[in-house]
Amino acid sequence: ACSSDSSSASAPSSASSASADASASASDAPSASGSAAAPGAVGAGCNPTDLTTMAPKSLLLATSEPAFEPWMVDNDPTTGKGFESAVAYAVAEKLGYTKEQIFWMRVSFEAGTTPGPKPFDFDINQYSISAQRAEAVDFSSSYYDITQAVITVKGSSLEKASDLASLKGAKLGAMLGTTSLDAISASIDPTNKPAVFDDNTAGAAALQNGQIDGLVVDLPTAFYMTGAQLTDGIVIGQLPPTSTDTEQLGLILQKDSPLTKCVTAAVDALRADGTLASLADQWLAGSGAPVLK
Amino acid sequence: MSLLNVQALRKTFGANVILDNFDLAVDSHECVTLIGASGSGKSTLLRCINLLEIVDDGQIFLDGEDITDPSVDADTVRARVGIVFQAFNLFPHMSVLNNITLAPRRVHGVGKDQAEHEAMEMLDRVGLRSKASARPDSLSGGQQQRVAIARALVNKPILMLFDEVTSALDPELVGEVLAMMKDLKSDGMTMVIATHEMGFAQQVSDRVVFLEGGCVAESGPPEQVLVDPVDPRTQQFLKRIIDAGRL
Amino acid sequence: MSLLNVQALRKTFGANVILDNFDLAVDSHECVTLIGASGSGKSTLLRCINLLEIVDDGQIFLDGEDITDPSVDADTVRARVGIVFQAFNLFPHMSVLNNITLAPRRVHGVGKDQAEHEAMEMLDRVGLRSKASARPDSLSGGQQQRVAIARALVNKPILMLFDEVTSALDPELVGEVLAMMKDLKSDGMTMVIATHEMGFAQQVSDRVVFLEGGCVAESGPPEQVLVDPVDPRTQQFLKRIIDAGRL
Amino acid sequence: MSPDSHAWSPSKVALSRAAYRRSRARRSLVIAAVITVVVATVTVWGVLNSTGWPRFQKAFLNLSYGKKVFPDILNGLWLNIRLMLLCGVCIVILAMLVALMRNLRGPAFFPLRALATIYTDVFRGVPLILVLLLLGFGVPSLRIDWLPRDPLFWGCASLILVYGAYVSEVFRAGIESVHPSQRAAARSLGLSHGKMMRYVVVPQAVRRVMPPLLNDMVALQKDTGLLYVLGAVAYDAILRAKIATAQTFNYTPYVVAGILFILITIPLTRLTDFIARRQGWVSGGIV
Amino acid sequence: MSPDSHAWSPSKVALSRAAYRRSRARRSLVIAAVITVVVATVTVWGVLNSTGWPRFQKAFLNLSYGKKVFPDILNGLWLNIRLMLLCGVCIVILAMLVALMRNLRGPAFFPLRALATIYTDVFRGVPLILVLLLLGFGVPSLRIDWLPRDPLFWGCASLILVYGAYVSEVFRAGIESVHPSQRAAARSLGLSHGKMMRYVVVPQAVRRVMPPLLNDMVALQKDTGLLYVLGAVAYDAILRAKIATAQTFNYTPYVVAGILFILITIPLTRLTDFIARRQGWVSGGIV
Ligand SMILES: Nc1ncnc2c1ncn2[C@@H]1O[C@H](COP(=O)(O)OP(=O)(O)OP(=O)(O)O)[C@@H](O)[C@H]1O
Ligand SMILES: Nc1ncnc2c1ncn2[C@@H]1O[C@H](COP(=O)(O)OP(=O)(O)OP(=O)(O)O)[C@@H](O)[C@H]1O
Ligand SMILES: [Mg+2]
Ligand SMILES: [Mg+2]
Repeated sequence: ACSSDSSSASAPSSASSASADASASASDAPSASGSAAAPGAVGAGCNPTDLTTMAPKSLLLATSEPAFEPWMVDNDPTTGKGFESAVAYAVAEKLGYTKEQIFWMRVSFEAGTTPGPKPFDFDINQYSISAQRAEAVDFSSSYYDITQAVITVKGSSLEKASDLASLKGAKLGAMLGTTSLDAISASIDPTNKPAVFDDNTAGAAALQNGQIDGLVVDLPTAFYMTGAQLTDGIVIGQLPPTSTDTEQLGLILQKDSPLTKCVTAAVDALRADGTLASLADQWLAGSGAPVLK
Repeated sequence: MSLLNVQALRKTFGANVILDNFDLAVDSHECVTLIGASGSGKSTLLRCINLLEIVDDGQIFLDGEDITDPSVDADTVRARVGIVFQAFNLFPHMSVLNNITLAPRRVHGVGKDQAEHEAMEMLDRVGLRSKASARPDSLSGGQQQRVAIARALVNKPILMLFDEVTSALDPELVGEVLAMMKDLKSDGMTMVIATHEMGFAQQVSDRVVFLEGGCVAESGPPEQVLVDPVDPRTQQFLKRIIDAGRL
Repeated sequence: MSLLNVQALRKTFGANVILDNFDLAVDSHECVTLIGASGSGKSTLLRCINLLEIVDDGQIFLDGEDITDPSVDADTVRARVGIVFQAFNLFPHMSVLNNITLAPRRVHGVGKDQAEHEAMEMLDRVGLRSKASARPDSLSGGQQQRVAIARALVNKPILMLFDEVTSALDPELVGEVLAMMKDLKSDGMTMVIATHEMGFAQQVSDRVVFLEGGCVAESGPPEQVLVDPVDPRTQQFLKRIIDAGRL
Repeated sequence: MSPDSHAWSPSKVALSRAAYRRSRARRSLVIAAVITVVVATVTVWGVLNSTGWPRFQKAFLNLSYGKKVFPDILNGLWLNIRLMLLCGVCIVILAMLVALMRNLRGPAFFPLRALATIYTDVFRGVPLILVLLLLGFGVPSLRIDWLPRDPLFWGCASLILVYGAYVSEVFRAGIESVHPSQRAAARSLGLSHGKMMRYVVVPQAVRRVMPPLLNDMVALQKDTGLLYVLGAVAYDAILRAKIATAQTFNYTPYVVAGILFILITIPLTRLTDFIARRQGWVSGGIV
Repeated sequence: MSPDSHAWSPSKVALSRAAYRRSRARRSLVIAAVITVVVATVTVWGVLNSTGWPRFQKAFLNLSYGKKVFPDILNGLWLNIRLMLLCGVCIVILAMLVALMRNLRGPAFFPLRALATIYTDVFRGVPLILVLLLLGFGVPSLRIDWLPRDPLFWGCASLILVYGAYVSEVFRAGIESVHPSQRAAARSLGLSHGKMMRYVVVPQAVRRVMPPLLNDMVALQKDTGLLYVLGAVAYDAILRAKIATAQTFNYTPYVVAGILFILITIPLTRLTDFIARRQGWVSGGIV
């Protein structure tokens, strides 16, 4: 049999770095620390003593490897920097956990989506909520409403594009496993089939090389990529919502997890007290892109 | 009682009937030579006796035991019957010495030292002591066949089958092998030899058997079969051989 | 002028000197037989003449041309020199017919029909017309060697090398092959034959050459070399052969 | 040999031997059948009664969802097959050339041998993904005008280069397994080195390495989908399964793709087995 | 044979032949060198002067970044190697068992042969990713208590099952390439089927299929990183390169990983070549 060696992110080492970094991040994320409430603030049974987590009185959170900005800064979820890292800490603190009780592990996209027992308490990795997906996993309520956007670079045929019609004949790309791919067919219905990438790094390379004309990503990523990653990147605009519902991001938990109720309550509480909005303002740059018609 | 008794043997390859109602009895200590045209089934008969082919019909008794009975342990039978093939069948990935010690060590459980000691003695007898550590592919044809003979003999079988063992040997070594086989005979070895060497057959064998049409056309002492054959097919066969200057 | 002229040939395998200062001249229409102990270098000499080995020193002239000159086109030389090997070297993935027609079609550019026609005639001569479409592996040893001879002869070479071609043949067919080679000789074919068949050597060859210690120990007409040898080593070699009942 | 017309009816002893052999075969079949049934029953029972079965079934064996995605995935499989054929032909040609280069003898051919060796070492050594990235993103990023930019082109080129290195090793093994006496026999007939290779050595070599060769073709067929990494619009069966699964978190599409892959692999396997056997050794008896 | 002490000095003609051959070899070396230099110069010049070169260099050949990530990737490579060794041993054992099962003769062994054939067909046919998902996620989702849940365990099991199918075909090809007369010779000495296989057939078979076997081991070494899909987070060289690249959008880490993979593949290749050659045919002359 195969010996276990690096089967999971080693908890002790991430624990030490988590505590060190978390104390630093407390001052960077005032909203998170400000929202820290008394244990069990979100309802009965929702406190570290009553919750059945992977390990007693601690919370094991998961995200992808690597994690991308602006969702996590520097591929390090333990800092509280980046929107999802901050949200995760806020949710945990809402449930009454201290930073020292929070541990991180890395899992693949697939590991978040399978029906089996999950080795983590919840996974935060820009998973969009849908009824079909909810048959396999539990979602918390939404921590962010997201829209899709089209980006390009200077010199591309889409440089001056300003409406959906001008995108129709373009070569577009999107990342596998995101709703960006669905958004392309729903809103644009292009004549060329869209290119599919494993991650947005590859999409960016193809865009920069002129192998595709435009890349569809979620809006926060669009701003991040055009700002930090692409040379001469341009956000063309947001795509209109694909259906009547807006697209929402949720935390993923094991199907029928006993934690779901409490986590949802915590997210609801964070939304209600404005924490989510202020974290979004802090980490996710400008939402002011035109909606394409 | 005969050591080897082949009764009403039939062997076919597809529609090709090679042996048909074939009978042969070989007594202990007897040396029988099989002669016959190319394709007459000499090799096939020897392979049947060594259980390398499944016979279609008939029986083969070795030491009174019906070895064609499917419940018989073929490996035990084969360990008691040595065979040397027409084509060289040395194991190319082993040294000459290991070729010879393989069966003693792995079948008969002889220790490494003793097996190698015996193998070296056997190599002495075939004049190849110096090639003990050589690879078979680096030997000349004659040398290879001598190793194959040594490998079979070291197994101390109760019956030895030789399938044209001298055909690739240079004449000066045929004498050595002949002497070795005569030794074997006086030790009480029973032998069945397929050969085209009529001189050899004449000198070493107690009986010559002429195969034709899938069964025995003529059988008798070499003086009779080779010199004064009764069957017209034997006469014709021998005439061609004498024409070829081989007798 | 000699058709084949081997001068001061030297051939080694590593530290093993096989041929050393070896001289041999073969005239047109002459048939020379090489005899000698196993490992004396008969096969090696034939391989050198057919340019299958690079010689260390000395020269080989074929029809006046130095074929050891590295600027000579080896394929043209080989197409004019036929060789039949000691071990069966038929191509196992081709039918017997394709084995024989390969060289005429691919080297000499003969058309398919004519090549097959000639091949069938050649198969007639070796008595294997019925095996034309058989796979070599399904032939008996003798049958395989006869196909190999047919394959070499169909190439119409100016010099034929035979490396113990009869050692695997059954005696009744040796006569046929002998007759075929006599035919070839009267057609003017020049032949060099390595053999252990002294009777064969006596009947077919104009000259017998005895190899020993890497060079020619004795050379002369078969009546002299085989019956009344001068060199003591030849005498000893022949004595052993006579003891073995082969002469 | 006796005339074929000679009527033969098996003797009693032959009949009893045949009966014994049949009974042994039957016994082993029965034992195997019993073991299979028992193991299968226990496994199936255990699985069906496990707590997770309903969810497993829903996630991996969702029949109605499988039916829904089936046409789409079949469509993707057609792309796998076309790409495999296209790349496969190029790979076999390239690999054979490289293997032949490595097989050249004599100092005069040292540069060619060295070239072939370096090629094999490099492209067998590096991960496919690196070749894909370097050729698919790296080369177009040089912006050399006359070079194609199409990711499909560079993706296929990467597959051909990488698989070519693997397959060339397979061919080399085959070529070296042909006994030197075959080469000597061919050359002695006057065949040039090239003709010897073409008519004598390569046909025997290829036949011997059929199974590992098929291995590489089967693997290739599944790897053709990787072209999407470059953003090539290659919606092969696996990518389609991946997309469908990502939408629904239901893994049935993968299972559908897997079954389809098995279904096209099996006839390929049987065919190459048949070819290899037809041209292989005549059976050497029963051992 | 003449005594070795016999002094031999090459004749004039031998010397001139040797000189001619040397000059031919030298000429071909010179031609090759010139062609190489010209092609290399033109290529390098073309690349260096392409508009995209500075960007290419920065993105793929960033020396200082390469140096920075080198220790991390080397560390990951160590995981690849350990996983390859661990799985490799299991794969070779499993594959050999399957190949031996497929090689059994006679109707009595039909069930075993069938089992082995089905195994090969299925696991060679399906994409590795499906096996990984089914075993790594599917089996644990059944919640059968006594089965391990460790994703690393199931990941290795998947690799072993899939590669085992490929390698068993490689072994089978090797076993079938051994001439039946070798089997006859071994059995006639009284060796049982098993001993024949062990001492005579398998050693010759393995030697002949060394290159395709090494192919699979090299491929395995690069595929061990796929365990990542299961969330086993095997931080192998490729995943580390991917992480580093995602952070900086610089592909140099992939190049570093590629070079490291080549560096460990080359000695492996030379070693197996050496083994295969040492036990192979004695060279049959110059053809
Ligand atoms: N495995 C096989 N499959 C089909 N036919 C075979 C097989 N083995 C042998 N034969 C055929 O059986 C016949 C007898 O062959 P066998 O080798 O027994 O003859 P032989 O008397 O030994 O001939 P030789 O003197 O040439 O060695 C031949 O016609 C041969 O073609
Ligand atoms: N490729 C090779 N490498 C090393 N040694 C070889 C090679 N080929 C032949 N030899 C050796 O050269 C010597 C001469 O071999 P050769 O085959 O020429 O002898 P021969 O006279 O034909 O013998 P035989 O009568 O047994 O066929 C032998 O000792 C043999 O071991
Ligand atoms: Mg025979
Ligand atoms: Mg010889």
